[in-house]
Amino acid sequence: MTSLIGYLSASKQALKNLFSKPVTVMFPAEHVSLPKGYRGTPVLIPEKCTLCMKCERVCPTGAILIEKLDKKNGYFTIDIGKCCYCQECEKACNFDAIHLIDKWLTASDNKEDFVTKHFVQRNGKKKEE
Amino acid sequence: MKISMEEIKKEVKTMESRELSDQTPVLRVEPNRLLEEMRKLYDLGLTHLSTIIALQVDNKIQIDYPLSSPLNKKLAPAIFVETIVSMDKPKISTIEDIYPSAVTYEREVTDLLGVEFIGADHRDKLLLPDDFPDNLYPLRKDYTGKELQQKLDELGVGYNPTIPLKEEEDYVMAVGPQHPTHKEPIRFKFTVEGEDIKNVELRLGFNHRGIEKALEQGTWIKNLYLIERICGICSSAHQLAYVLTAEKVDKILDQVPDRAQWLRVLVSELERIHSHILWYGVLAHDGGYDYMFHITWRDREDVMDLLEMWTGNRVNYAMMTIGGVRRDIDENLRKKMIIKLKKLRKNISKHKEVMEKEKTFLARIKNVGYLSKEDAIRFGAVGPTARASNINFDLRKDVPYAAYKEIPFKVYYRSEGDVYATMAVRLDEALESVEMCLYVLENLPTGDIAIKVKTRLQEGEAHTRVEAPRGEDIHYILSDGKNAPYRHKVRAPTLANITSLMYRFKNMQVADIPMIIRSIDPCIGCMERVTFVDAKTGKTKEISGQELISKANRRYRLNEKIKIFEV
Amino acid sequence: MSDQQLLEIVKNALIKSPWVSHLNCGSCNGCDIEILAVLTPRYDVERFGIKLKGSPRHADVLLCTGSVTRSMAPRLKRIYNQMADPKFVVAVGSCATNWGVFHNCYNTLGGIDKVVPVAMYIPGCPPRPEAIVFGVYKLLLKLASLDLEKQEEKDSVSNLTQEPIRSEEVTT
Amino acid sequence: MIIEIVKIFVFPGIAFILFMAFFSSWMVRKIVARMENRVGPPFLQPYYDMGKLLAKQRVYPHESIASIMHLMPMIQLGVAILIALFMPVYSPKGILSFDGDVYFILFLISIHGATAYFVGWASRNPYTISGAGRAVMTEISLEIPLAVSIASMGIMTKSIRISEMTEKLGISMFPRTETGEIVNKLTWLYLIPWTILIIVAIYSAIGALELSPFSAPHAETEIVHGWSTELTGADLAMTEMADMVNLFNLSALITAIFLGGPRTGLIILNLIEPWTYVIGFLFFLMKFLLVMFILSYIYVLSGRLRIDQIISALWSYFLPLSLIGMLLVLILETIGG
Repeated sequence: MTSLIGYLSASKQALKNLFSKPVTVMFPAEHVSLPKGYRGTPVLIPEKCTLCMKCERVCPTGAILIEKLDKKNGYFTIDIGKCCYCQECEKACNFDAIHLIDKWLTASDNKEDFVTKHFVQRNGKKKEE
Repeated sequence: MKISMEEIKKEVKTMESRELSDQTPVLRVEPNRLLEEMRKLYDLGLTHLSTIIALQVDNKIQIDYPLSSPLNKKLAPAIFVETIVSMDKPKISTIEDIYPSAVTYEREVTDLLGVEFIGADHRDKLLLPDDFPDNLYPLRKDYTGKELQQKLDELGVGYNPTIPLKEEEDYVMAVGPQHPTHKEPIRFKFTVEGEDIKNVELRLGFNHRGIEKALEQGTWIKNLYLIERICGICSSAHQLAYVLTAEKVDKILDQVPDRAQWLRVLVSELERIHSHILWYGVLAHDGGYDYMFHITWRDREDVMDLLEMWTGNRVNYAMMTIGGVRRDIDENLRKKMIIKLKKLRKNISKHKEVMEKEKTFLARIKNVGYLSKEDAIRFGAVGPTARASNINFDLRKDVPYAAYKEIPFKVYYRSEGDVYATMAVRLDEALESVEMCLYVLENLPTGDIAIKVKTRLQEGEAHTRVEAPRGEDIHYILSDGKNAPYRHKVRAPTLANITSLMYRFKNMQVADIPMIIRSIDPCIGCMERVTFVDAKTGKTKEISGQELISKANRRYRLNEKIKIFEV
Repeated sequence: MSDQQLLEIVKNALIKSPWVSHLNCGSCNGCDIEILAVLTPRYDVERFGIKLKGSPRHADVLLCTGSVTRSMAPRLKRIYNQMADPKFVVAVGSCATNWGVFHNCYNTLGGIDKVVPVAMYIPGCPPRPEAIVFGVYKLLLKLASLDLEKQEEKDSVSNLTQEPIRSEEVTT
Repeated sequence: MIIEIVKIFVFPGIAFILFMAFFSSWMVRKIVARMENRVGPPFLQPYYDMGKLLAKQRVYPHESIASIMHLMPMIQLGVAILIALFMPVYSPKGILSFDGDVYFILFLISIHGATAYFVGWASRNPYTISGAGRAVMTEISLEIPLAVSIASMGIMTKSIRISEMTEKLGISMFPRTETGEIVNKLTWLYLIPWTILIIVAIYSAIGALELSPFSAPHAETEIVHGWSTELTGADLAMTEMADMVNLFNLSALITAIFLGGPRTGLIILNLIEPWTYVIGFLFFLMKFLLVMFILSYIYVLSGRLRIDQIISALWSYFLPLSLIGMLLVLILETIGG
């Protein structure tokens, strides 16, 4: 009564909502569709990598770490617990070796789960640790 | 009456005058004449002090005061007043009597570079933690960021500080750093009597990370993403200001393709829409009107979807890059965007209708937190806060950047000056932004979206002022030709508005606190990106009775019993 | 009813009704607005019984964002101490997990786990609201799979035998 | 004897009251959620919440008075359940009933405000103290309009006993001759004061429940959680449960006094005894849900008023309104009686 006009303008919508289906997406039961080009988890394709260090230099967070054993071999580490998902590494890579895929449900109780370490051998076979 | 730039230059006695890379005039004055010249400039109409930029050049400290006028359109582009002081025991007279908003900026400079301001009476820490060591000034070039970090870790700053268990005085209500009104850490200390607010004190620095120092370690590309994370809500405004400044420094601004400039406008306006909807949704939540909070945030998801579809992330868009933008819009996406924006326009009109009518809610926001036009100018309010106090000033219109010159839009301003006016201005602006986005999408020029830029920029300095959702956002860059800036200064809109905020609590009640704090749309993340150091550990300062009285008188006269930044 | 059965009930009730409180320890607001967004109609976490509480005294889960600044570190510790057992901390966002983009900033300490023990990390910059929901959901799954026969896991669920305590900490 | 015990402890006694309390709490949350276009909590949510809270550790802050903080929530719950025992659920008579029980209930409702004050005071926290002050101020302001509106209904039905007020509602205003003709020609005019009084009563009930627009004592964005900020574990569970039971109480009170409770009204059914009770219970439930819906409707569509606005609204708006209602009743009684 104190705000009858105000009530009327909002109450129409409220009553409509009451008898209509909620807009809630029933995650996790319902599938959530991601748009094309979503910047998700960065993933390395070790066969293509040439250990050129370009992505490590460009990474703003230090999520990419390359340890070179010698000229041809090395370890390539990605820590998504540090990553800021800026896609600079994908842009910098001349060999299409690193991609941001649409994987995004990555929560874990162990920080080590976020670290993926690849053994990279230029022109060689892939070996994963 | 309306004076032009040339006449101003004649009026001021300068040592020398030069220009920045972006043709901004710099008037260098002698340190002991600063106060006099500033007063003259204020009287000539340069009433707005954007920030104070201080930096170490060799063994001297250079201090710049960018001045502009919100009322005289001829003087809307900024003019720099510069002065240089020596490094050991740097001293300069304070200008807080002329520009009250300078208090925060001066304290920032004191914390970060150790410049003493003669005549200012409160010089405790503003941004740095209480246990930060004395005589350590982060922005001086003595240490790099990493070295400073190691040194602070050795000293154990932040590990074992002392916080008082309880306020010693009675009737003190602390809001923050953890409080449901404000999700971000900031601390207001309210002295209350029953429900009335008698006094308010503010402590900043809980969100101070030291980004400005870190920027000096990055590269021009890495810095893009650190700048973006100054604030998650106005990320693209900061990025836009940064890339525009960098392009000015590198003198490639006119080579940037048109399409890139238009897309920059599009992402800025989409961000403004989401930020404004977020703001009035949270305002409704603060007023206990949760229904509107849910409805507005439901409709906000539409604009978030648009941004996600285009940029690939919901919050940090990473769209800007030096020389253009990173992602193009294809025909399919353009059509989708137009459909969604039209739906959004309808929804925002519905919000406007409800929020401007609901009486219980209006009772909470009308005549609350009044700020007059004179005060808004005096305290340097910016953005929607100033426009709610009857100041017709919008950087997009008055100092156009990116493609704003080519896009028609209207600037909304209101005369009420209360929280209701800030809400009404933002509602109108959100609607106007939807119109602007539609115009951009329908008239998008064709062409490239970016040009190639070298990893090192030229030497030079420049500044840019950008209308972020919260108001004027100023970035200043000095480049020495290396792959990182020599000095990068950021002043976010909230720091400009916080001075006027303290005066809005006068004669208000405890229940009004959330609404008034909300009225300037505070963004603490933005505000505290800077680096500050100074700590008085164990030292007690003795003040004689006479001094105390004169100080008290001065505070009474200047601030009308409301203390600012007394921690 | 035995102690074991009672604990089982408590565990189930806790899983169905986790009340969360939120603390910004120096983040960029990105994660904070996404945490607020999970309450709103599109995501609506109330269907899991999750409620956002202002007072840390009422909360079971503390959602922390941001790399801890030197000023916030003692406050974070204090707010953690104010909470009643059983309590869990969730680090939301990359900078809360492992310092992230602020690793060069001198006034930050690093991830949340440098100050208080963390039960779940949610990387992302910022994580999508669904990812936050999923993180909390995964924490609950972890609780549900706890084996109450083991003493240390039993302790993490409940302190039923414990006397009420008097906290030295007061709410800020 | 056994029937009495069953009545007190099972139906319509404590077990039923707690069920209804949890149910109404869930109802309000669900209606609010659906109006906001959300899904809302599952049906068993209040049980989970309470189960969890009861098991949580209790923490008492530095310098607080633990005994008061522990005792007062229990008193709140006890008082709330005591009020609930007076509510007529299936027959016009509640479990407890005596002359003047309406005023006894009003007294018990005001105890809630007093206990809230003590909890806030004992917590020694600026938020709780502020919340406690607001709780008491709201309580005092709403008590009088509520009392006046209930008293007017008492005048209308010429009774001070809930069961009689329920039974006589309408009947005393529509006195009929033996042939069934209505004696008093003014009876339909009673609807005017009745409308005014029920509006006042509903708003007062919202105030007593600390819901919007009168939710200042619990204002989350201003004073965290009002007077219950520092409560933990079982203490918090007790206050929350007391709030839930009070939600049932006030809706049931309005149902009983203004809407005739379990009375079936104009429908005249000649049924054997247990069936009149079943039908009565169903009618009670329907009216109860209607009141609940109105409460949550007002709650969801209004913002939170400031405490001074609450006081001025209640004293200068709802109190005169209730007095006008009372005056109209008295005039009608004088002319028509």
